Amino acid sequence: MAHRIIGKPIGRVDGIEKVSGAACYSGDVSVPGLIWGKALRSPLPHARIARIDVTRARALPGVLAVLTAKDLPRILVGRRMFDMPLLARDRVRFIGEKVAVVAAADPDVAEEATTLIDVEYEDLPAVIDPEAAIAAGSPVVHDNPGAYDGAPAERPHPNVQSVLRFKLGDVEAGFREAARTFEHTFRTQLAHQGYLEPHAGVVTIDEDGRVQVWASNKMPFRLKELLSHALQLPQEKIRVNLTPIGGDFGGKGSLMDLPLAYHLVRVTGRPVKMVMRYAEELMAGNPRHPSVITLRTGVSRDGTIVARSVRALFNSGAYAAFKPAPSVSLGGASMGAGVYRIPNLLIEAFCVYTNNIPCGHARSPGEPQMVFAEESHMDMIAGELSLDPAEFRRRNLLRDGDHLANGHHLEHVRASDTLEAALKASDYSQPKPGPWIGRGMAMTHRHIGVGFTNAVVRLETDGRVTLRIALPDTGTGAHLVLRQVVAEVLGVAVDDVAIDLATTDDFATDSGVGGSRVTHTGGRAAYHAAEKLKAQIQAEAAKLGVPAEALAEIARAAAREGRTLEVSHFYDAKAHGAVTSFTAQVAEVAVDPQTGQVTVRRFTTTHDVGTVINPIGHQGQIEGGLIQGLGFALMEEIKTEEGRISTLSLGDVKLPTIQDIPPLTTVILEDPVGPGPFNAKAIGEGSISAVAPAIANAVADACGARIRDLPISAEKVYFALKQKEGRR
Amino acid sequence: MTFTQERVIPVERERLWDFLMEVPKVASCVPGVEAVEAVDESAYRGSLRVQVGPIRLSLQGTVAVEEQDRASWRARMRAEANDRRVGGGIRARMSLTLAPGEGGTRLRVETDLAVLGRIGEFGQAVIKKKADALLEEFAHNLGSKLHQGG
Amino acid sequence: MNCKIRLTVNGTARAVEIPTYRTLLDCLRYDLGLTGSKEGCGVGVCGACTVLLDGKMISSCIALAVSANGHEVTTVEGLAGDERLHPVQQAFIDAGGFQCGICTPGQVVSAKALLDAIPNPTDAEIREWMLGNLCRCTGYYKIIESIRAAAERSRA
Amino acid sequence: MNAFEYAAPRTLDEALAVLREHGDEARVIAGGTALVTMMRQRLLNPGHLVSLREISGLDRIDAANGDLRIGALVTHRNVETSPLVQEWIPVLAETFRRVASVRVRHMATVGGALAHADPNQDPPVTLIALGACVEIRGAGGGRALPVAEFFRDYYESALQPGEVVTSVVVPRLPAASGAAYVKFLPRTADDYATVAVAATVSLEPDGERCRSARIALGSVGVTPIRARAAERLLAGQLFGAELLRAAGEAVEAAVDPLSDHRGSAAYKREMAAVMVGRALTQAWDAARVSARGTR
Repeated sequence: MAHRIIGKPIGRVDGIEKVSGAACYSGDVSVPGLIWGKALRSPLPHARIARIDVTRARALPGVLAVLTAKDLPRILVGRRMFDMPLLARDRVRFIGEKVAVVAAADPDVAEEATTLIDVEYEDLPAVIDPEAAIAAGSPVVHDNPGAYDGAPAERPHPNVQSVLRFKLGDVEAGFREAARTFEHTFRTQLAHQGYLEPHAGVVTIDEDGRVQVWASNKMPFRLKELLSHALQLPQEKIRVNLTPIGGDFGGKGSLMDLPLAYHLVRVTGRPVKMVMRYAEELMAGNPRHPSVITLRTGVSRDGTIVARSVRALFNSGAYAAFKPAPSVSLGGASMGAGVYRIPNLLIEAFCVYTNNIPCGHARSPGEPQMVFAEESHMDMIAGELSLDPAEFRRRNLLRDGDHLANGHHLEHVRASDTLEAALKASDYSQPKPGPWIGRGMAMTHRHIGVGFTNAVVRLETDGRVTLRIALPDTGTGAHLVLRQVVAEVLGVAVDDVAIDLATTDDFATDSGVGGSRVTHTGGRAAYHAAEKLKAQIQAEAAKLGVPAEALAEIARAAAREGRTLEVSHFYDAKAHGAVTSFTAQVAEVAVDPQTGQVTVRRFTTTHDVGTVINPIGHQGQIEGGLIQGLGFALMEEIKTEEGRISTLSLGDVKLPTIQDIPPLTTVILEDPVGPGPFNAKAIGEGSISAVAPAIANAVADACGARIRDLPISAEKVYFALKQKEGRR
Repeated sequence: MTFTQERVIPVERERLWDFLMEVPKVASCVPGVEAVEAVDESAYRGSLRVQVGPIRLSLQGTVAVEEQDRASWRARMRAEANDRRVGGGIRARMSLTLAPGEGGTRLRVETDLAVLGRIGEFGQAVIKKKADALLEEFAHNLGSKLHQGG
Repeated sequence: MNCKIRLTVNGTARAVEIPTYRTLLDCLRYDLGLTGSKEGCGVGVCGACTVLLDGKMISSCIALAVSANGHEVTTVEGLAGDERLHPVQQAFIDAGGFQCGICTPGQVVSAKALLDAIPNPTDAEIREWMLGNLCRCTGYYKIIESIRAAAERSRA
Repeated sequence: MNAFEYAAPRTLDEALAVLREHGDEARVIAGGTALVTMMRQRLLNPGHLVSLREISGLDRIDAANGDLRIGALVTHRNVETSPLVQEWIPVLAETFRRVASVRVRHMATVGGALAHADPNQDPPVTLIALGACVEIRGAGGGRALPVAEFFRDYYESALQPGEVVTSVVVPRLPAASGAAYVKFLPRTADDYATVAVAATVSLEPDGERCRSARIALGSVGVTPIRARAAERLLAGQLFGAELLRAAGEAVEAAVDPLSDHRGSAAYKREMAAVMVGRALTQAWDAARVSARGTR
């Protein structure tokens, strides 16, 4: 069906404040009397706090408050599992854990004061490696994790946070059927989400005694709940005000420093701002989990996968607090099954406590790790079977009626179309342009998120429309998408639909942003609200005997009777139709045999999507995720030495630059079967996960070096080549 | 980080041992050490000025002799020191052993060093190089001092 | 240890008393209330704090305000004319050259400086000039498109 | 940052006087890119900053009897874009062009880069290969030092307390010579080098045989180094794979890299040999072209 506005390449008219510098992020919020909070962090990975002396810090001119754990209630916080103190009490568990916090009018004075706090530590044995952490007799990071609120019951070792399992069929029986079995182990690195806005927040208590919060947090209502618990205040005493968020990529859903800011407000009576330095983000943010993943696959004579077992160890660091899923694990583990029909499957994922930085969610949590392992494994098996990697995949791709690892039954499966389109667009079967050049492919799929969102649509007396929502703008263009949906339904222009950003006072709840959810939940809420308003408008028009297009006239007529034409809709999607979105990607790389340096010569990404609402924003999501995947594949890594982060700036941890991006071909297979408005699906997490394995497979194709641990640095390729050729 | 360093000091083992067991004397051979005073018979307080890369550190701390085993020519020491201004410090466990070496006594120092806070930001490789340079100078000073019959 | 400095910010003379250790970025954001320029990495790498000092782009997060005493500063707030966005700003909107927007003030200030220096840049010149402005959202493709479009627009 | 006094004297003598007065407590600031970053990280906490920015005459690039004199306050961007540098010593312009980003090159100064003594920087490598001299002023007067002897240890230079870098003098290449700067960037385009090499090659009148060569490396130890042993191998030789291999081996023996996030010591050592081969190849080609031009 032809749309007027849906599918049209409308520019980012939602971002005029962003290009003009007027957009007010949480770090830009200013309220009269504002002061600054700065944290002192632990220099040791595991130690008992014997003594803290803050007298010299308190004495520094300009210092308004210094707080340690003994000044705070014994509250543990978290997003799902509540195991993290506001400030370390008795014991520190990672380098970078907060042990004290200072308030001063001048941020540099506050920072200076933190250096005047004397802390006496008694070292405790630290455990850094996740495999060592779950060995018998290893140091225990938490004495009794089972006692924490939200802690999963199953705990094979005190350092295990959670065990996540996916089962299909009978895996032992499956392996007995197999003609050959293959087992490979892979590792992925510690990596930051890379948002350029460090966590920032402003907290104040207004004249009515209510706590006002501005924070870089994408789930305002969940934040209000978590704050209510952390601050021991009823929810109605807290208001979260929405601000634009300077990059989320999964990382902006926690409390971070907000409870400390509140306690500083409480003791100083002044509004408090806390902004993390980027060095603090790198030592104490909530980065992507490093992983150790072993896959074992049984294959029949004709190259059909009959069984697979997967064991994933996620190094979760010192606290589970940053993981939001009820499983206290990473859903991406289910990608151990790849995009393949595997009758007998067992996936087990263990999140493990160590004395490292606590990890959290990052764009498609757990998937880039698991898809790297799984899709590299697929190519290695194809090689052993002397099958073309594409052909091996063809023989095992999911089809209609198949089940995912989580038991989800699938329809509209376009795995095969997506793969073939990628192969064609990338000239996969054409001769390679030269030596040391290789091509590699990888596939993945991503579900469409669920959740619940409120929307209020109001017809103004000037004939324009206001859409009231409480979804923060994380940059994806969701606000523009929602305006397009409302404009389409009501037959007005996008410019005639304005967003009125609500606060947590204005709705009962909302699941917020994340998990490839917003176009679906926000879009449907806006869509149904707009449909209701349209019906009202038509009724009013009939009453007045004017055409339904005479919006201003209709609104004014209602206004004269003291009525506003306003409707609301609460959309709650607990699940949706059995559709997912497939991705197939092909990398063409050149390897420099003298240095091992990998250059991506061209990259092809193919996506099976629903109705595209805004092609510019849709393509932007693909390109952004893809380059994050490229960084994860080739250069991004937070390095540690005995638990201490040794790369504490973006001069050392490198993110891809404008000179590091490859020529890109994008193929979109549009198939309007999604649960979103106008049958949209999701795109935000579709392009990141397959990049690393596509490149790893291309590197192996180019030079025979198989890199099993990310990132694929020139050095790893160089020494792999050297070993392979027995060079001395 | 753990590392082992060895130097031959051109004096006989007994003299070197007796000298090494007197912390203030030894300290006078460590470049940058200032104002060493005894806290008790086995522990001492002092300060060490050392430059690591661009930063001039003034480390205030203590050294404690944890074990003296003349029979096996082995001693263990523990040092802790902090620099307030820069915000960081070091924790070191050192094991010294003396063995006969060509032209003198072979001093073997095994160190388990933890570098805390901002000082660590330069990475272990740099710290290790600095430690090597320190021991080099220390051994040299030790040699000359003992020859003056210190 | 405070000091009085005079700056011309976006064409307006400003006098302010600040501690000597105040960075130019903090001075603009907190002493002068111009929060358009952002602090990202804080070490001069990411470019979110890019401003023009006497017409040349610099990292205001590692520049001391006192060192800018007597000089001219242009921030993102100074690009648009009254009622009209700068062509670079408009191009970033039309081509989708931003998403979250935190790096965008630095991007548009750098792009403006580029087009002032090279009105009709090649892609290679765009990539060299913009190397110091990191963006985590867009993957840069649409930033390059935006700058191309802005160049064409100002040619037209 | 901690509190400090800031002085911006108008003459070098005033600046030297302030430095003498405060000794260890004082630091010189020019572009400030490195200094302010370290102060923000609280690695440096000076009580006094002495700015050279208001001192006139330090920001010029002049011809000085056939050589180039580049003032301490000249920015990297100025060197990169100077027509005089581009015409006389193109490899120098190219080297400065490889530093970080245009924005940083607008701030960072030639004198600051030298005084900072970071072994991972680009300019010192090429300055050493070109046989440049650094000019220094102190209370006791002026002195000059080959850049090759200026760097003493990790972030430590030959500058004495109270001394200031005033300029660097760079000789032009003789006839029938070529030079190249090779920066190995296996991660991102804006990174510091994993290994950097600058090489100059001067040919005999036959336009083929090497008369003399200079090789300098960065990011291969606690200071940038000059690879004299490798240089000696090249004198009197004809270009060839075997010669490059020998030079590479001599370089591997000369470097003492630090393992870090840009590569292990072992990898940097082997890459030093590879990059020296590439730099010599480029320099030799350029020398041949220059030789043909002069004949």
